Amino acid sequence: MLDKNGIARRIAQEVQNGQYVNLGIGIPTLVANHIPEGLDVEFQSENGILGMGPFPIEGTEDADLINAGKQTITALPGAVFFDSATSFAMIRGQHVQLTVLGAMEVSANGDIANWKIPGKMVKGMGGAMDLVASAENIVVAMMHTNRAGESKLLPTCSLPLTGVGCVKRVVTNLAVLDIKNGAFHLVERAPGVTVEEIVNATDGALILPEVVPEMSL
Amino acid sequence: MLDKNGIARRIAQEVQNGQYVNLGIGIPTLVANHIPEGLDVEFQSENGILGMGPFPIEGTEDADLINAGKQTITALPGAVFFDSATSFAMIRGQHVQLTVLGAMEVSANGDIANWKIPGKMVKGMGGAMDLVASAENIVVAMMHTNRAGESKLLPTCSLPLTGVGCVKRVVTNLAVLDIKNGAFHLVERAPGVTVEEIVNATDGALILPEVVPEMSL
Amino acid sequence: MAISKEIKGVDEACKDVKDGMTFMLGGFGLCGIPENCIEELVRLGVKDVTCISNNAGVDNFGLGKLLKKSQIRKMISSYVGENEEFERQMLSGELEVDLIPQGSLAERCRAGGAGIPAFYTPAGYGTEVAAGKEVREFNGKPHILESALTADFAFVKAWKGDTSGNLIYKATSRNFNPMMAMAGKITVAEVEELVPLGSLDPNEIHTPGIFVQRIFQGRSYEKRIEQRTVSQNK
Amino acid sequence: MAISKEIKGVDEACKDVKDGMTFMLGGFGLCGIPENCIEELVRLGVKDVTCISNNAGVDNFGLGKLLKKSQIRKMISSYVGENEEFERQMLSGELEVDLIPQGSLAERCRAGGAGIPAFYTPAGYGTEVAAGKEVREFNGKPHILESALTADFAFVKAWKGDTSGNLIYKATSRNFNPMMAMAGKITVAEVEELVPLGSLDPNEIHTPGIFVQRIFQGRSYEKRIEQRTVSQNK
Repeated sequence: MLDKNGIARRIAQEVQNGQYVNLGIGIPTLVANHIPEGLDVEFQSENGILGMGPFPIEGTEDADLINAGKQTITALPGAVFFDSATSFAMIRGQHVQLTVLGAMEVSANGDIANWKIPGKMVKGMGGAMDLVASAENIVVAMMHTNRAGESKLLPTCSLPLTGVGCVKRVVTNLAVLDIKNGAFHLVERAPGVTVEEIVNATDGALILPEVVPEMSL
Repeated sequence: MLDKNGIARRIAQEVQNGQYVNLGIGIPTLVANHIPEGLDVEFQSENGILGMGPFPIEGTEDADLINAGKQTITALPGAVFFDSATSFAMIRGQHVQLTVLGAMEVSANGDIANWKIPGKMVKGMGGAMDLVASAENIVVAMMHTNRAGESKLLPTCSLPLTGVGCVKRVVTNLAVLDIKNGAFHLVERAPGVTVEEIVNATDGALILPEVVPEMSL
Repeated sequence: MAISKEIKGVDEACKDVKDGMTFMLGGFGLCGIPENCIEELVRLGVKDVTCISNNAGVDNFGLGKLLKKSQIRKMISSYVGENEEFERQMLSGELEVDLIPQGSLAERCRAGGAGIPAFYTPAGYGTEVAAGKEVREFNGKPHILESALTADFAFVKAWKGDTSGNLIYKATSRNFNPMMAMAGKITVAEVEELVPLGSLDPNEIHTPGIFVQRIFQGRSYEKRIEQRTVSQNK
Repeated sequence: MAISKEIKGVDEACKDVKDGMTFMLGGFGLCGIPENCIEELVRLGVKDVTCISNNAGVDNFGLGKLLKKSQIRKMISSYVGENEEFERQMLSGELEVDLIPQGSLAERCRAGGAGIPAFYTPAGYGTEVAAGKEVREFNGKPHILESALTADFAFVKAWKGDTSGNLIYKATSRNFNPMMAMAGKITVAEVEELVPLGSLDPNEIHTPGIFVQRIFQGRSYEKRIEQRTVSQNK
């Protein structure tokens, strides 16, 4: 079973050379720490930077330089700042090639819910609706089950949707799954996790291949 | 009767303190030379400058600094350069308060034609269609008649339109006329021009006031 | 001569604000927010206002200050976490909230400033956001029609500005400020440094002065950091 | 590491251009046009192309060179005066021409790059431009629906650029270049000066490198002036 950093490490393998990538808040942010040396990748943060670097050395934080999670960051050589309309022009216009974001629920037809629990939690969608409606390549990073132990991979989402039919791949603490033809397709299992555990933790339709390789991390 | 510079001088009186003004190619360009000292006015050229100054001193021309008429210009202190989308955001969004442009024909209901003579001359509309569709305040600068001596102030335009019902005021070599309620309203006559000359040169409905003052230039 | 927008200070900047008006406020989180104008709006006690702002500040800073005094009737935002008082007012129904996707919010403000009354976007199709909105397919993909946003006042914060209202923002404090500057009937810019006409390179200006009606040099910027994250010195 | 877009020169820049493709070309008049790429397109002899460009050059420079060799099947422009060969080809029917308002052209390119498939504008209502287009009233004023433009290749010209494709334009040579850079499937940027990564201030960049796929330093810029107008030294 993976921890959050393990999920991030596995997702880092999805990133290809030359890609512009948007990482959501939470686990996705950790992906940046696991990009292999030598891979040319630029991170976009939708509040207005391309070429986002690591957190600043203590004492050099700049209140005017943050990421979409409101964290202080740095700018790498070649970075550029821009306004929010330009930022979402990049996203909506599909110039950002890979989006990694968290979810509360994902359905077997690729719907995603991650912005609202009616009557209880209403933080808002931020840029998530633009991202999922636009990106060609959307990977969800999340725990396979919620705190109550219930599956977050469902036949249909019960929470208000963020986007429809948009998620292509889900990476959880238990597995890598692709979404196609209205079902989850098990691709890899996390180290030490059995197929049975994954089956038990997945409520949506799940297609199993003959052999389920373990992730190589 | 006014010459082109006279028309420009009369139109300069329309310009108010604190206004952003777009001047079209031809006679309108001359208006800039007649703005009274002490009036704070900024000229926008739709190819991408606000705060346009006079032509450069010989030897200092810059191929990268031109106006919408492709003439070399200068930038005044406080000037700003921008792209074409931003330029027309200023125009369409009605941030430019006064537009002065030339015309081949103007009709009594405020239609304007200035971009095409079918089968003969097709230069294109450039920014004129955006300007006339957007500006609150549109003044046409033109000769009252064409080279064949025919009126350019018509019941309806015969040439393809640039915009409909948009012209508020016309300043010609003979007169100043307002357009309202489907008619030209004579406001002033040019020095030495009789009302009869204006009536004879105007084909569209023309309303005459009891007294027609001569322009004070 | 260039048109001057310089005013004396924040009191003149907020002149003519009235109860029930719609305001836009620049900033993302607490980054790039018009601190001086927000303080003044709190001081003026203007009520029943609609605020268009990506976020709603935190409990004791930024728009949170207006919320705390119940001056806001309606918020139009994309993300409102990090603010308990906001959540309380919203869930209790005291505060009307219109949550819209961040990119649509940015584009709707730009459209308002650019004379584009409406445009199509794929964002929000199939979600609550699309409720009551026209859906149309382009290139086989469903889009929804979004309309322009404008405001009686837009309050923006820039790094440098000149007396004719030209603005330059710093780093990611730019965010929503340029589009909101375009969309205000009256746009008020507060800047960290107000410089004389001609001091800014005309090639480096982010917001042309034509969009700004009032400009002043703000004071005592706190520029609070929401999430102070640091790396260890290697 | 930042993603490099640097290529060796204009031949590599124009690799894969094919007959029948749609090109966008930046510039207003002869100001800010991609001179090197135009020369190369002439040399390659690519045919039956559609060119989206505000103007069509003059008889012996800029796009006029492609026109003269009858390489262009269709022009999408806003103003095409100053070019007799253009007028001849258009009036004779050899050249298909779509004339659209300058602001709509700029906004349609931006929309193409920004994933906005269509938007409403008042420009052109009641004219030939509105023929066949949806008309809708907003705030009591009729608007027409305009669609996004994209291109197989966008050729833009900047003043400075870095190896990751970030661009800075000079003065009014910016014009259509930024929007076209956004709207090209492959965007080729030729720059007067190609600088190393990190040399440009991230706050001063006009076109973020994400929109650019190929960049090279152009040669022998002529930068011809169309209307040389001067003041007398007082």
